[in-house]
Amino acid sequence: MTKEATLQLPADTAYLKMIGEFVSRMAKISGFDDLDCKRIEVAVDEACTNVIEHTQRGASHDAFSICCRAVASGIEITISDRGAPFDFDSVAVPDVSAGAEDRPIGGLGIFLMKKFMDFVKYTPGADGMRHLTMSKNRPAG
Amino acid sequence: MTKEATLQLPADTAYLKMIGEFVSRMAKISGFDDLDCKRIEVAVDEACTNVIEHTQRGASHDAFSICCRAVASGIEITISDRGAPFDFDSVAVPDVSAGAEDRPIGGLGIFLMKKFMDFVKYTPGADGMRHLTMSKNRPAG
Amino acid sequence: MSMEITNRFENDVLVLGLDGRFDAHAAPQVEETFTTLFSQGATKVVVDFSAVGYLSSAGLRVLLVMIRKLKSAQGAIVLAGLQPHVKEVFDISGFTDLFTIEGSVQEALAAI
Amino acid sequence: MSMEITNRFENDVLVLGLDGRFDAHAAPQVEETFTTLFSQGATKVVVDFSAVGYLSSAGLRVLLVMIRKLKSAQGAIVLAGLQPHVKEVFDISGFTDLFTIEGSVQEALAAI
Ligand SMILES: Nc1ncnc2c1ncn2[C@@H]1O[C@H](COP(=O)(O)OP(=O)(O)O)[C@@H](O)[C@H]1O
Ligand SMILES: Nc1ncnc2c1ncn2[C@@H]1O[C@H](COP(=O)(O)OP(=O)(O)O)[C@@H](O)[C@H]1O
Repeated sequence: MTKEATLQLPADTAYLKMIGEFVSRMAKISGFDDLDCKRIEVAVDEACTNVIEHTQRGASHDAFSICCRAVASGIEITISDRGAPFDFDSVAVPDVSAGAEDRPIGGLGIFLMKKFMDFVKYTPGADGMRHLTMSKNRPAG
Repeated sequence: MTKEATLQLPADTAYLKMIGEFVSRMAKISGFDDLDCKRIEVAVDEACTNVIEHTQRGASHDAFSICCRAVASGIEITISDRGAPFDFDSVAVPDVSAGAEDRPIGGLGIFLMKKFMDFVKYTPGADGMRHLTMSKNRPAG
Repeated sequence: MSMEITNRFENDVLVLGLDGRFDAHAAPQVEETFTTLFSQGATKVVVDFSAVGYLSSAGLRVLLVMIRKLKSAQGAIVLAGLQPHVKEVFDISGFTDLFTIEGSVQEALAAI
Repeated sequence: MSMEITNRFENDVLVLGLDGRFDAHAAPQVEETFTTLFSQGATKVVVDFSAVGYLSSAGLRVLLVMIRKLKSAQGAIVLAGLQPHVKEVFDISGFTDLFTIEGSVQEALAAI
């Protein structure tokens, strides 16, 4: 049996807690410990918050989906929505040593995703969907 | 915006806790208090347990889905799977006054669903899917 | 696992402690634990429900199996610490009349 | 709501108590509560994180807004009781260097 579950829900921050419960449960089923479950929860939360907040206003309450697969190596997650394509790879890496006055407000979401997951990739689909794919391996041993 | 969320997942009791978290969160978003959230959680849990346990063995690990809609009156829930049609309406009502020796083991799931929800209906779809629809109204006031 | 199960003996009484959701995922675990201890001679059982926050009919099913086996062995079962939601499921299903139910394990041990 | 926010004053120090998930749903609530109290003159703030079990970058964003406003008003902010997961998010984002962080509200009140 494939251990795959998908949650489809409105693009609204009121559902972030539900997303967190869903993702951390799937991370647990995939064999991660509690701290790693929180890390995976943050990575997905950041991606979903971006879908909710950076989608054009008109379409912003469209449903989007989160698919989690427990695989032999750990977990694979795909977040899919109908927002306009954007240039994921050219988003600037934040300077985390900057002082409080010199930092932009925000700009830490994608950075945290990449820190907490082993792999993060953005692919605008031919189907008019954007897909953000991320995965994390279970620690060896 | 429609407050509708769908969870699609494997037919395996390991996911019942995730289902419970999902459903009780949607019940909360629909405006129910904690005790009603538990009642709704039990009704859906019973329906999902039936999907998991009474589906023919071969197909039993197929994915199935739970769709929850927060509506003006309360909550509407549809559980859909690919199991063989069965005669939902002729399932016998259990005798809850019977003694421990005289009761069958089991047979309380559909009874609890109907007690905890205001409306429960089974419809085998033309699409080869079975749908169990249930709803509950928020208490007035 | 969705439930933690502990067991200890107070003299000849088996105290089964359940912690978590008593659903169709936990039910086989609880039944197995009970069956093993029953086959080793435990016929008086107190079940501590105080940490059970959730009960579905799969849990009721196991409790019915337990009370039947214990009665047929001239044993006894007493339940302790049912939370309001759990108590409601018992009431609706008519299980409140089948079992002796006490507030605490201490009271259950005195009653058995 | 995903977070409960309480506030009280210890002499001239505002103690903001957060309880729950500090995510993009809670962030506007926290920012609003702070902004209101700041506009009423609160310039020394202790934030009690002991009941915050979850933090995302939306929470960091609000904290950055707060420290900037407080510094520009010659005020101060001290954080207390960060759980390990929250501390890790701070460390990775370089926020540990931006804030004074104490173990308890008591220590934070002494440090401010
Ligand atoms: N899903 C998205 N759609 C459109 N733009 C996005 C999306 N995700 C991120 N971005 C862009 O990338 C920037 C950096 O994102 P992020 O690192 O998550 O920080 P933040 O969202 O706090 O600004 C955003 O400010 C936005 O311009
Ligand atoms: N999804 C289903 N598919 C097939 N048969 C079902 C399904 N749900 C219920 N049934 C039948 O109805 C009976 C009563 O179901 P229920 O009241 O939930 O109690 P239980 O499942 O504990 O027997 C079951 O024993 C089964 O024969």
